[in-house]
Amino acid sequence: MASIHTLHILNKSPDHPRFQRCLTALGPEDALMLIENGVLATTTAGRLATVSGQIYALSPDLEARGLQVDDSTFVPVDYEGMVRLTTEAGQVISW
Amino acid sequence: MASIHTLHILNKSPDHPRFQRCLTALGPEDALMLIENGVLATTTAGRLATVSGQIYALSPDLEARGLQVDDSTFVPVDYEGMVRLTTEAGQVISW
Amino acid sequence: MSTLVVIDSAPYGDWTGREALDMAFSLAAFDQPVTLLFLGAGVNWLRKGQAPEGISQKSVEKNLSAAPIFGVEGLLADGRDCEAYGLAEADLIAGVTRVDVGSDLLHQYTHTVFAG
Amino acid sequence: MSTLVVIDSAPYGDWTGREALDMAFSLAAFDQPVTLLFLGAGVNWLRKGQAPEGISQKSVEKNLSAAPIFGVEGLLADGRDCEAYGLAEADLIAGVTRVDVGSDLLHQYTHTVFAG
Amino acid sequence: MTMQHSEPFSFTIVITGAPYSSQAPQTAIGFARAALASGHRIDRIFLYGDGVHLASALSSPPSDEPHWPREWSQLLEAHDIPGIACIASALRRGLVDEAEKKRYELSAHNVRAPFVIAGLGEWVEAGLRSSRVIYFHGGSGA
Amino acid sequence: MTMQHSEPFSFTIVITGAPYSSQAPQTAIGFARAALASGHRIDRIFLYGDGVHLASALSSPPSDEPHWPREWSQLLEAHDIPGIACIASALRRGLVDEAEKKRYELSAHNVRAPFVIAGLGEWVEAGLRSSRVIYFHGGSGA
Repeated sequence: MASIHTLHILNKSPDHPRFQRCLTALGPEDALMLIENGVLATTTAGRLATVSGQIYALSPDLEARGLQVDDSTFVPVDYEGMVRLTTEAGQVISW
Repeated sequence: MASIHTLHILNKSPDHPRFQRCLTALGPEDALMLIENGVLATTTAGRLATVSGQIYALSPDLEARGLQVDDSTFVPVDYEGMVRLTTEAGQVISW
Repeated sequence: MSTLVVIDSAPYGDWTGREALDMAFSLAAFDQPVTLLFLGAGVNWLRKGQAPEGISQKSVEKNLSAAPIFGVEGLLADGRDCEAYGLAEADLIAGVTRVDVGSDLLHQYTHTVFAG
Repeated sequence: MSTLVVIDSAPYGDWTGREALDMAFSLAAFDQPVTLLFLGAGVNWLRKGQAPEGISQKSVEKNLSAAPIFGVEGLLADGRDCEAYGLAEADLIAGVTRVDVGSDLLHQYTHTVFAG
Repeated sequence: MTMQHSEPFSFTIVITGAPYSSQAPQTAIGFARAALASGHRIDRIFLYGDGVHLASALSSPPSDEPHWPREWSQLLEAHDIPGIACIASALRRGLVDEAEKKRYELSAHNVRAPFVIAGLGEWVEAGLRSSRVIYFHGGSGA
Repeated sequence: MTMQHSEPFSFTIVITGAPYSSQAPQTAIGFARAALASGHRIDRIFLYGDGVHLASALSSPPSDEPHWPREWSQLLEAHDIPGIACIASALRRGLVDEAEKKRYELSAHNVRAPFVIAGLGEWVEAGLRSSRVIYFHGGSGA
């Protein structure tokens, strides 16, 4: 497994100013973890097009909002998977 | 004094999604009252360019944030002035 | 008097929308005309197939389906926002009317309110 | 360990920024390296001439001027956001460094935190 | 229509933002004082959502900061204005009066007089009776 | 690095969003349970800003909704995890323990055990001691 420099946890909907700000702060060795309203970004075509690192989405939040995701773009993870990502990343930033 | 159809009270900073939404909902006979973080829009050039009605800004909020405004674009009003506007408008919407 | 209650925040992430729904249901319970309008991220309230058991919340989809029964006159949604969030007609719960949101719409109501 | 405390909400409208400042001052009080970064509407913290008496709040400009004394290592502000809010160099309080905010900046700190 | 000739208005003020989180209670009190000074009536104050925290009897800000719950209580008492916190918003958020304390067998009550707890019916009535209902929302952080 | 070979981590969880206003306490408890189930340690929970409302002893949600303050209290007690509400955030927002009740001569106290009130020093220490400090913020409405 490739190591993650920084895991960015994003709980804001794509309309929120902090959403776009998080994307511009993502480095090439960083990963993005969408939770809560952040998972709505899986429906807004193109909003995440600039992200070169892996994008994860919390599955209970996807299911709550009635969203199915394309596994080739978004990796659904459960709470255990989210915990694992926080241990694999060098640091974690919650937006 | 020209009558105001709807007075829109806007307390969000220009970065907030509800800010832009309020602007698109402004009719030609409506007026805009900037309060709290909304008064920051007096500094963001062009953000209010589409507004055809009168724009008011609450002076204690302007002063708090260190802002001076161009009176030809923005009419500073105090709390009494804000009260008067709510009585002069046919209806009031707080965003 | 007729009231437009606006929901512009996504479901489950915060309580504003639920409290807006309570406002709409209260108006209806007192026989006051009321319509719900979904804007911005709020249009995600209208997506079919919500299953919030995994986050221990109650389905807002179920809450909303009770709106006509309680006497809420309409469920409106901003058409462009539906598109932005990938909501085609087939993805929406029943009874939603897509609209253009501007002063023409708002001027049809005597009150327009947000819950927060 | 060095911490970047981020303020991205405007002063006076909410308490998040004040609580972020408390975090920064606490770190400094315990001799931990800390830097403040102002982003988005948060850059309005840095405008000279704030006079919040009319809204019965304490001046955040005064709070901020104490930052170097308390041991906060730097006050950074996103350059583009300063421009967007009409903040030229002369409008800023003393001691602010304008920066480009991206992964290069964040990677210089072991922790990056928001207060809410 | 100018102020000189206009009838006094009656206002209901709805506050949905919490003190020490949003500016809503401050702006609302500035508005309320100005409305009273201009000869208008305030029918009631209705606290909704996070706004219910304004009715806290336990809020204890530093002594050099305004005490918004106390300032609001004093204004309501001085002008005999009813202050109502929405029951559904309040119970979830841990604001309870003596009756709710007993009903839910809680250890304490914490609603500051003269605020009382009541349902959204009070808000519906406000829309029918007051000439204007003015909302003061939170800033939502951005 | 895979889970099988990694050492257990120690976490501090910081919650800045209130229950019944934000999803933060819910997501955080899902994360906390998963961390414990994965063999990691949770050093402490720190409530900051609006997050302090999670320590309310008086929160009374409808019986068919989760009681987040109670669920959190039970988790903390079951695993002997310290739960701390920041004193400055708590006092402003009307969350007080017995000591603060006496000091400020208030009518009641309303902090739910095992939560205690303490200063930001606890948070500073968390940053030094825990392998990870994970923040759960409010959604800020948008």
